[in-house]
Amino acid sequence: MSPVTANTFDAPEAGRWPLFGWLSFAFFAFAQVYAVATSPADQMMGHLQKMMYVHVPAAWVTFVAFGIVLWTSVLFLWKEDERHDLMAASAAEIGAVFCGLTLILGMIWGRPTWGVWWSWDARLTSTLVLFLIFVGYLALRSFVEDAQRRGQWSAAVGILGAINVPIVWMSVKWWRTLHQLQSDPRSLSPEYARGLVLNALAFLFLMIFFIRRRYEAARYERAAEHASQAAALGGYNG
Amino acid sequence: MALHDDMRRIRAIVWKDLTTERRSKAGFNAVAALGVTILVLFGFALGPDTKALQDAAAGVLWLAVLFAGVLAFNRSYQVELDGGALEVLLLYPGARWAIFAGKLIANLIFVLAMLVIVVAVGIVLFQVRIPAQWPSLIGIMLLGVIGLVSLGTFYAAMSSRSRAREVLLPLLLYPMLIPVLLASMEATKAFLTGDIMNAVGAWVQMLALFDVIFLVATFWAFESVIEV
Amino acid sequence: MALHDDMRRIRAIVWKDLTTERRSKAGFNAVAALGVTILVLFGFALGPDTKALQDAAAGVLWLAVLFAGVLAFNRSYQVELDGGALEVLLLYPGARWAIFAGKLIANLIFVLAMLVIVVAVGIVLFQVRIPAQWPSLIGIMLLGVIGLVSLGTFYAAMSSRSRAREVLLPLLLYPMLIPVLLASMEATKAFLTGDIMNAVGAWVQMLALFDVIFLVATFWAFESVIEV
Amino acid sequence: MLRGINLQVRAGEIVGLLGHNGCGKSTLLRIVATLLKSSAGEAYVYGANVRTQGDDVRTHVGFFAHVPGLYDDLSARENLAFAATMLGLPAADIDAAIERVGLAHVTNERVRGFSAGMQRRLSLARLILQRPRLLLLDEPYNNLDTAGIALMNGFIDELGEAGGAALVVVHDLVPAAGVLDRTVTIRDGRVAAPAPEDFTHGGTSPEAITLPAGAAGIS
Amino acid sequence: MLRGINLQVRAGEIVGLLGHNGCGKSTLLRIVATLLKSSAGEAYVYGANVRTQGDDVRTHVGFFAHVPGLYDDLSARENLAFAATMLGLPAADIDAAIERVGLAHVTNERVRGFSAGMQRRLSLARLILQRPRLLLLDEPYNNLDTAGIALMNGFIDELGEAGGAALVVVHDLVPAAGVLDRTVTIRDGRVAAPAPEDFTHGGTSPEAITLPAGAAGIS
Ligand code: HEM
Ligand SMILES: Nc1ncnc2c1ncn2[C@@H]1O[C@H](COP(=O)(O)OP(=O)(O)OP(=O)(O)O)[C@@H](O)[C@H]1O
Ligand SMILES: Nc1ncnc2c1ncn2[C@@H]1O[C@H](COP(=O)(O)OP(=O)(O)OP(=O)(O)O)[C@@H](O)[C@H]1O
Ligand SMILES: [Mg+2]
Ligand SMILES: [Mg+2]
Repeated sequence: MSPVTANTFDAPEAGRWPLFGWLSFAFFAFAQVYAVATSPADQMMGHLQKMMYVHVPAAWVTFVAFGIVLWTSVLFLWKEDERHDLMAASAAEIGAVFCGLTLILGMIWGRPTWGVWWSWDARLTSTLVLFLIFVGYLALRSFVEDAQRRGQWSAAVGILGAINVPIVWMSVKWWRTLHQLQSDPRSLSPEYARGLVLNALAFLFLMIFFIRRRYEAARYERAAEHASQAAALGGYNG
Repeated sequence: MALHDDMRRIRAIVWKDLTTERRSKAGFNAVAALGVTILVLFGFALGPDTKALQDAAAGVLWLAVLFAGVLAFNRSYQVELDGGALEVLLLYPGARWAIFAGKLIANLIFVLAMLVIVVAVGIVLFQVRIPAQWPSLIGIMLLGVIGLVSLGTFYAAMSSRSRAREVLLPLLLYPMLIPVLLASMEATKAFLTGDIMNAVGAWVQMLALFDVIFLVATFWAFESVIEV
Repeated sequence: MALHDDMRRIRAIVWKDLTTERRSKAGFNAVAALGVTILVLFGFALGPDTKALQDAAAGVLWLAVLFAGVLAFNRSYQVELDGGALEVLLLYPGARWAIFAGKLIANLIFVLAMLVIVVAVGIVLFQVRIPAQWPSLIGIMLLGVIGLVSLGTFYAAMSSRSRAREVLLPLLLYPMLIPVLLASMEATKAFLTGDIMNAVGAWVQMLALFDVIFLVATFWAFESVIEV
Repeated sequence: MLRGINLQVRAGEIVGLLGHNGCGKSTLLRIVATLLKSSAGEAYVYGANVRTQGDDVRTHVGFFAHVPGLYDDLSARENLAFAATMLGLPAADIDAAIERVGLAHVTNERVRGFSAGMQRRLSLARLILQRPRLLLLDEPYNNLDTAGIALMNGFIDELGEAGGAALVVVHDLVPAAGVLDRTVTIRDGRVAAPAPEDFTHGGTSPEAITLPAGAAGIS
Repeated sequence: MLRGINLQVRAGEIVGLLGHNGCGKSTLLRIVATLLKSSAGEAYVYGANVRTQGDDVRTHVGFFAHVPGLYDDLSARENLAFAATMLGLPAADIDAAIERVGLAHVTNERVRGFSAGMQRRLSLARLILQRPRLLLLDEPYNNLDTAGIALMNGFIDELGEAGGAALVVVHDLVPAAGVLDRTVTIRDGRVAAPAPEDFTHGGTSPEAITLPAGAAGIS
């Protein structure tokens, strides 16, 4: 709760979003069933290969979410409209969740296929670092009370973080490739493509839905902050 | 003052510390995340080849806990300092050791919770094989943490008064902690590498001994440290 | 405002920061000593056998500098914060980037001085063989420190004004720094282990590139960070 | 810089402490409150030596410093609740105290967001809860608006009636005019105008503060 | 929590700002000083918009906050020297300023050891050095002894004569009585008693602060 806050806004209305949510869940279920049903057992991984339909989309969606963070952060610094800030925050949260999901699913996948939970492979490590960068972003947000500071600072951090992601990936790759490599995730063979694409879409819809819901919640939180501010208003009356 | 008064006071302080910790929302999560980040840094520093990492695991885990824990100690007095709350705290009647006890317990809870996370992640990242005798390993970690926290809480009380807290605390603490750290690292390593026969017992005894010494010494000395 | 005014301001800030650093008892010496202490801790953590230590040397040196340096960054704003000096500083007319430049330079001097000590001790502790091309090694360290300090000074501007600065700064800084750290570590290692052929050049280029990116980005972003 | 303070405050007496900036008023209060050790000389609070019997002294003293001494992340209510527990007082009176200092509308707000004066009011509420036998107030009127000043004076009077004593550092006598029984001025580290015995009312009541000649000597 | 402040201060005018604790006085000052951005409404200092033309505004404003804003590890002299450099002023006048606020005897002492009032005096010295065209004083008399108050008033008057303007937050009008041309009271985030034009002297001189209706609207 800060002494200065952006224009008090109407709390947002859910509108058709709940419906959208149900649809995307349904589509997700369908895509999973379809993919699992159609894809033949992989000759190397057997049915472990099915993990791809959750792991890979999660990873891709992560990138999309953090892309949104970058975009909305830039918008916020430019237009100084608080809603962009809240959108960035929501995207960052959901992105972090999907990033964590990617890590966990990947590790669950890696255990049987590589025999280890983790290897310091370029992609794995850079994903972990990406995750940490945005954990930092979220920590910053929760450590700063003043709405204006929170907005400007996290925007700066979000942008720098996003810029840094490709660099991290590159550097880690170099770091890795200067030493012996371990078995990399197998590049994709066509008969799995359809299922993967469908699931990627499903994850995308889910992400959009989650971000939207988180965004509405964030708007309500801010509205509440305004309210408590109004309560604090004027300090001692009488 | 009667003992149960002190108990009530200790509870109040523990509650207060943990609440402020929780309130400053990401307080714990941030420290834990930092512990993990430090683990990753070590991973990069010690190069990608698995063998080296596995050998270093025991030491690295303890260092990560140490570096992250130090921050927690400072924070627990930071709360008192801004706004001169410490003076008020000192002016409450009753024994001062209660203040120390309260902060000690709060920090203990905090660091243990963090340790769990860091160790869990560490086991994965450094591909540690969990030994059959993991229960006794937990015992060792408990002993290590007690030593760490008792000294840490004590020195934090000292350094908190000076500016440049962040520098002073580790500077005082790390050298003093070396016996505890060494014992914990060696004992842990012995367990992880599986060759128990070699003198784990000795390390553990040493650890327990130091814990007792540190606890007694800090409780005794706290009064005079916090006094002025 | 004319440029030379800004220059004058920058000089003033550098002088002020370094003076307060020097005055405050637990200033430079403490931080340097801490760097050394951390080296020692690593020594214990990585066990006694020389080979392991030598391999880890490059990485460990940079980590020690990093962990000690982080403290310096927060301190450089801490000075501004107690007693609300920062607001006064912000109220002085003239461009704000001058403030950043001043602090950046001050921190640069500080960390470089510390680096010299830490490296000197590290070479002894970890029995590093000084390579024939040590001049270019110095160049690499310079590049590494520039990246470290620019990002550190920038993030400290935020973390120091949030609650829990000790936790927030490293949490933000470490992951972002990984490219710089990796490049510095690898380049240094290549020199120390003597196998220059493999891609030192690449690492150095990468290092220089990041320095430029980070410097530009931080100078650009500082205004919007400090103004609120 | 305190050379030799010679000062008695009797129970029931409200004494104003004057002196130019930096003459040692805050320091004197901190010594009496056992927060500083004086380098030489003794000081007694209700007969308890501040140097050797700190615990007894602290049971009597209520200190109101330049800074509010609150926990920013706790709510107004929680701050008082903590104080009550530490003082061994029932939690019952908390709301009354908050009500009285006019912060009822922010009882559950974090202190972090309070304005300067609101924080001062909250630490006043803590004193109201504690009802100490000896009040040490360091420029208590800072940041307080007129209503706040009235609150402060009301509380001081109340304690005075109840037989408590108070030592109040002030620069400007106007707000304090109503409550002070007498004033003492520190000049060059000495009590410039030690009030004549007869001036003090309740001459028979026990001495709240005793600083024999040469007491609290902080060269 | 400031709803809509409508307030003009003319050059040469010394205006007192009143209001109960937490009504937003400090916040208002910080907005005018460009230290806070107001969410809605505009504010102008000598015609410069505090939101968009911060640099111009800062060349006019001298701000005296709740806290002294000094470097504890620098001496009184060094603190002023730094300020002078940052302000682009000659170092010549420093000693005079220190002399004037009566800190000559501690010129080379670290500020850390200063008492509350001594620190306030030093930041007053900084203002004396700066001689801003617009003074924003937040409870300037806190911690100051009578001599210090006289210093403060003298300086304010001086600036007023020189055609500067001042906005002074006070709770107690007594010390400020001599200097204020008029007062403005904030109630429920609005200016309760906007002074009639004729009241203000120098009706023709340029406006030092302009807050059009609805300005500094901080819901
Ligand atoms: C913690 C462990 C893992 C992490 C953090 C991780 C991370 C990622 C990321 C970020 C991507 C998307 C990047 C891209 O598409 O280029 C990805 C793609 C992929 N991952 Fe993983 N992964 C992990 C483990 C695994 C394992 C164990 C396998 C299978 C053995 C695997 C197979 C794949 C495949 C097949 C792709 C898609 C390939 C492509 O499109 O380039 N991953 N992973
Ligand atoms: N840092 C902050 N965070 C959140 N809210 C704040 C902050 N500072 C002030 N406020 C709110 O702004 C309101 C006004 O604060 P401000 O300090 O301007 O009051 P004030 O008029 O200066 O009171 P006082 O006379 O006690 O100084 C208060 O009600 C407070 O709740
Ligand atoms: N922390 C400190 N370290 C060193 N000297 C100090 C410290 N605090 C105060 N002093 C010295 O003690 C003297 C008295 O300080 P004190 O704060 O008691 O003055 P005071 O009477 O409270 O002044 P004020 O009315 O401005 O509050 C000052 O001259 C100062 O130099
Ligand atoms: Mg004082
Ligand atoms: Mg105020």
